Amino acid sequence: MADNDTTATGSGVTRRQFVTGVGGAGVGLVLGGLLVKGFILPDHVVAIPASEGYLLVDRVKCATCASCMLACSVAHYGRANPSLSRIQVANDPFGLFPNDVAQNQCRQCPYPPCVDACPTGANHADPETGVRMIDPAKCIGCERCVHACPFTPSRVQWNFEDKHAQKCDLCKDTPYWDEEGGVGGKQICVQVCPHNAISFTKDIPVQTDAGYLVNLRRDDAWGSLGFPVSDDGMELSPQAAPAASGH
Amino acid sequence: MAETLWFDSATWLVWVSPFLGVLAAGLSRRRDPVIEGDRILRHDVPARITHWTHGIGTMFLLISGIALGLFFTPALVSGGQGIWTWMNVHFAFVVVFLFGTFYYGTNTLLATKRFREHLPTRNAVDYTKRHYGLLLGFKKLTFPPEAKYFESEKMAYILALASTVVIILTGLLKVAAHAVDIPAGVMAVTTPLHDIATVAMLAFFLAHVFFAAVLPMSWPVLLSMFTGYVSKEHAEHEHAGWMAELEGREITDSAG
Amino acid sequence: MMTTLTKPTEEEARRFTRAVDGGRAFVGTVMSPSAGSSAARLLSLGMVQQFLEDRTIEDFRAAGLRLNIHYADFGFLAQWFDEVIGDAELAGAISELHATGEAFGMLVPRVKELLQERIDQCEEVLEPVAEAATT
Amino acid sequence: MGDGYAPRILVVDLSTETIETLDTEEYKEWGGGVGMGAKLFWDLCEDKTVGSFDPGNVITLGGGAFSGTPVPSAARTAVTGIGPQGHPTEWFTTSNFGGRFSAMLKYAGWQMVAVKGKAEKPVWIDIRNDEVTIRDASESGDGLWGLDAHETQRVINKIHEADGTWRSYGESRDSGRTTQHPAIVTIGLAGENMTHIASLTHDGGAGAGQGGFGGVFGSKNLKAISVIGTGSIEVADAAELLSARLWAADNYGYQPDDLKAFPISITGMPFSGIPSSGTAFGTASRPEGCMNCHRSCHGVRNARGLGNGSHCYDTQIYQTPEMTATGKITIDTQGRLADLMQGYSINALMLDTVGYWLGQLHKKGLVGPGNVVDTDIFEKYTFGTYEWAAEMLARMAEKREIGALLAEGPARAAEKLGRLEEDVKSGDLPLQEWGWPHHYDGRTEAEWGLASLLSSRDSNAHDFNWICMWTVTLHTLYGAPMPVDAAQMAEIIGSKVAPYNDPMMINYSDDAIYSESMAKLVSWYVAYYHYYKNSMGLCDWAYADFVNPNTEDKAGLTGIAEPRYVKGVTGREEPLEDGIKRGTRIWNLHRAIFILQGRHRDQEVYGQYMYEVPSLPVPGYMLMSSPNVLPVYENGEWSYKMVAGRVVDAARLEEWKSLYFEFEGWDPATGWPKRDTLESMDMKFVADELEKAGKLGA
Repeated sequence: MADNDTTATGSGVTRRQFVTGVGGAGVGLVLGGLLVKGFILPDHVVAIPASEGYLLVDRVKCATCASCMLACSVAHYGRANPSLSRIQVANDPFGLFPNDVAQNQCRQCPYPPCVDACPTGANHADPETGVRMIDPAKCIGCERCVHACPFTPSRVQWNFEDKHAQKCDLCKDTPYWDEEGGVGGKQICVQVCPHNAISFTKDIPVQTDAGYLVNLRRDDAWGSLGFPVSDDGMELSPQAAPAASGH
Repeated sequence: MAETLWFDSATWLVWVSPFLGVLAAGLSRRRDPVIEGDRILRHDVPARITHWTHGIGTMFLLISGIALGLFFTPALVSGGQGIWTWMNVHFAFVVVFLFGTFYYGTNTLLATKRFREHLPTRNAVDYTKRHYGLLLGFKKLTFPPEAKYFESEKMAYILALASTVVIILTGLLKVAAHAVDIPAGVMAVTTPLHDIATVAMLAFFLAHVFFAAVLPMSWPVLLSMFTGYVSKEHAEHEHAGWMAELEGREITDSAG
Repeated sequence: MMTTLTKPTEEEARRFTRAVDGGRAFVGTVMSPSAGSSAARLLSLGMVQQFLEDRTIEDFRAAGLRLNIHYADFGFLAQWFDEVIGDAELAGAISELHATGEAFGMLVPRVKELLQERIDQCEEVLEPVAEAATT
Repeated sequence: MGDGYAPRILVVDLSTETIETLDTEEYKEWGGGVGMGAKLFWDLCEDKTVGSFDPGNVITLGGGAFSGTPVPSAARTAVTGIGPQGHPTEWFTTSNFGGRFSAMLKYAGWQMVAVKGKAEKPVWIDIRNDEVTIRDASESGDGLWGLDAHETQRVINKIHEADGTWRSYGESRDSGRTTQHPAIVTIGLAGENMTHIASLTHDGGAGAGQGGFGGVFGSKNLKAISVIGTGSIEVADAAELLSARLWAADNYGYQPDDLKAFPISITGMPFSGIPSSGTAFGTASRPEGCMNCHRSCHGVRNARGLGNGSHCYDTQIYQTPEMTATGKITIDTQGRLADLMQGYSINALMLDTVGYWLGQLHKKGLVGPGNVVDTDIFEKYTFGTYEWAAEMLARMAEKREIGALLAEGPARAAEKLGRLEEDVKSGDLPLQEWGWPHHYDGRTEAEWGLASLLSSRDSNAHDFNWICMWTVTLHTLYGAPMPVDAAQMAEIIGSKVAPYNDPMMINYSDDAIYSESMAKLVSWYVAYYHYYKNSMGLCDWAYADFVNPNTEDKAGLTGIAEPRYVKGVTGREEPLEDGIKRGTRIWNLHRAIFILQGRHRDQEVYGQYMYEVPSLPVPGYMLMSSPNVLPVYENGEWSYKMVAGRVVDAARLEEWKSLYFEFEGWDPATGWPKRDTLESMDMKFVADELEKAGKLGA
């Protein structure tokens, strides 16, 4: 018998008995807890509060200049990179007006699949403003939120340089921009757009393209340029990422 | 099941696994090394189980962890399915690793002697110099009377121990983050720590595999990790100190 | 503007509306912000009338950089009508406008009107002749 | 800390099909664009006297520190190399185009790309971040050779599977991803066939026309360079940069939704200029901006084939013939021709120039089958119609019939016909300098002409042109109140042209254009566009901004904005006069290259018509004229005056050249820089090289 640990502790229990007890109790506790959670407690439903802010875009007015994209990445990271922008303007250089452009902004969905998909709470609704945003420190890089976004291209991006998911936070967290952002503040894309083709609203838009794609052309200014101020007669296809016109 | 993450759906396994390890230790009966004719029992069954569950767990955790690595390498896997698969691999071996490691840890608690024999002694520097100096061809050196574990192994053990502790603590925090809201500031420290510990672990792991499995001189010991036994002849040559101990005599150092 | 030009004879009408050869063309200037200036060779009364565009500064603002100025020096234009086309009366009328010293853009509609009037007169004179020729 | 630069410079040797990289650090002092380009050319082109189509020619493309950052209106890509358009010598020259290329190149990690040598068979360069592949462009490969410039880009887009959704470049989760299309610069038939009139085409309607670099691509068997980048450009002071961007747009730009805030007159106003019209040629169109530009001067039409993306001279290449023939200008003709021209990659000025010239010769009875100009195009098609122009473009691109001659460029074509001297003298073929077609008028806008004459191309920088000429002329012709009077304009501009700060610099009077104030103006003008625009990346359509209708004192942002951008992007404190010094240094390097190519002051004379034909219309004359009204200081006061009608005084021009050469520290006898001058600019290496060639200024 090689086991030399038979020393009784003060209470008369050997160390071996003690660890056996701890192990057994631990297993029991975890399994028991699982049972309780699975069968006795009701499924917990977490209501995610609505975002208090939204971006609206007018892709007829968009100049496709990508100013919003560069400003977005610079404001958040101090680096210019369209790939790190949370708004993605995709245009087909050989497309035809007005369906050559898509301004792919995050919609701050009322039932956000990206938040649901996050296993660690990194992708969450801001407790103060409801803005769906990502805490990079909590992100484990599983990309579930990136894939959960129902829109194409995904409004949640994998930031492959800093290794975390990212999405529009309405500029709540812009360490490289002096202005106050977020719901009560400014958004760099709205500020920088030369055509005012992006706007911010606190009202929940209608949950279709029509709610998020709006007409931001004011008659007096844009009409004087001979620009179509009404969408009537314009054959606007549903907002989709334009392909390279390969025909 | 494209997006199923076991870390998420089967988190409980991570919690139960250490306790299983503890429980197993409590239920195990250990045997000390003993000379049986021309062979010596070096590793009893629990030792072999803990070694391989811990070791294989570590290997796959390193592979999957490095593939997924957040901070120290570009991820080797592509996005989406690739990540989920590797995360699940990581999960599976977390369970294996934790079982093995806690099994071992508890064993050690139960027999502190086993722990002590892993710790370097004041001979560490001298023995290691002689041991590897000789291997490198410095003929005038004499082989030191190493104990059950070489002094060099013992030093590496400290590194392994430290990195394992950090990896487990940070890893458990990372798992906990799947269930409870852990402050971002904590996670901002946790994840890089986990990664740094991984680098240390990797260094140990590679060195260990090299010295314990690649070098031909270590093959008898490697074999003993499967069979439990080494030949007496081998022990006398490589582990003179250990033999002396097993035979109950004074350790004699030819250089001393 | 009231009619100021005398009705031409059939022979005059033909002369006034004819196209001259390239060497005797009136040279108008197209001023483009991006392309710089280039010359437009105008061979006839009708072409001059078409070339001149009634624009305001507002039009240029709205068009951005894409709208060009179609410029003709009215002093030279008068000279051209007189010496090349042989329409001294029209030349005189243009000279008179030019002499007011008003800005080019202000004069364009009035010169165009004048030219149109001459074109209409000539057509009026030549139409019955043309009809007679075809019947 | 970043400084706005991409880390490496890509050198592709097509002869050996090898890739080499240089460290951008070594070249940063040149800003980028034509500065870095000239230095790269200096370093990489072994024999600078070779012809443009020689494999030894080196062509560079790229932007500057500003490119691809939020600096407003900084999307240009500069091209340098020996260009086939120059006449009689194919000078080292520059060209540039807008769009996305220089930005994308930087996102891929490359500040510039230089191409040397000649591929054995047609190739294209596919740059995907740091992965650079020389791919087969021929039938056996990707089949790009023979395609028009637009189709080429569509095929490459397909190869990249660019569809506006996320796609990855690499296998790893952390490989770069993008939704953007690759930025492609390519050539059509005119380039492939090595004409002297070929442009480089990018996207729908961006292109580098002047210089003829399309033919250089063709001579290297290079069909296209495509680049996709997913990396970041780190700037030094992001907050300052964003703040400068918003400050500039809010205070100096147009206010997109407030008509009242639109400038009184935009045409002459650089930074504040409003977007292109929403109805180009009567069809709805999108005002489209280059990468990160606030100006939006391109246009995307709602029907294919109508010059999508074209916006500039390219939509006006045939206006006067159409006007003359039909009395109107239509999108059907102009838009379709713009597309054709971009597709063939033909320099926009060429159809215009050649059309006018042939039209003149035709009237003189010199054109027809078997005639001096041996062609049947006037027999088969009517000049002024779409068909005539489309056929002419095809013949030039394919070097077919008369096209073979015209593809040499108007100067060489006229020379071959023995008509160069006569037709330039009469103005039938108005080539102002170096075989470059007349653009803006050096007789009136002296700095434009002089800078062109002393460099190797039409200077094409509208700084003073927009304000001093366009704004003033437009307001004069249309009787609108001037935004500023002449004295105010002189004061504002004087305050902005550091280090000279001399209001007299914009005195365009008959005498002043031969004075030292004009030497200062030319020197400042050249330095500004060589550095801030063509090297750092600012667009000529927005800078320099001297007079701005949106400010109380009507002073524009130039002088304040540039240093802010430099600070924000590079972190460097660099007041405007220091930037001007950098520009002068680049200018000296360019000058040295011309000199190695054989330049001497004696060659620096205008086309003869500039000395003989007054710049005002006189019946019977062709004049390339316009009623230019400019600021003058005469009899002790400033006024706006129509200065049209004057010719260049040859003797005074020569005196002025001497004065200018002295001003720049060049030898007045030759126009060659002196050692002292070069060494004071830390360009001993240039002085040594010039001395070796026996061409150092005495």
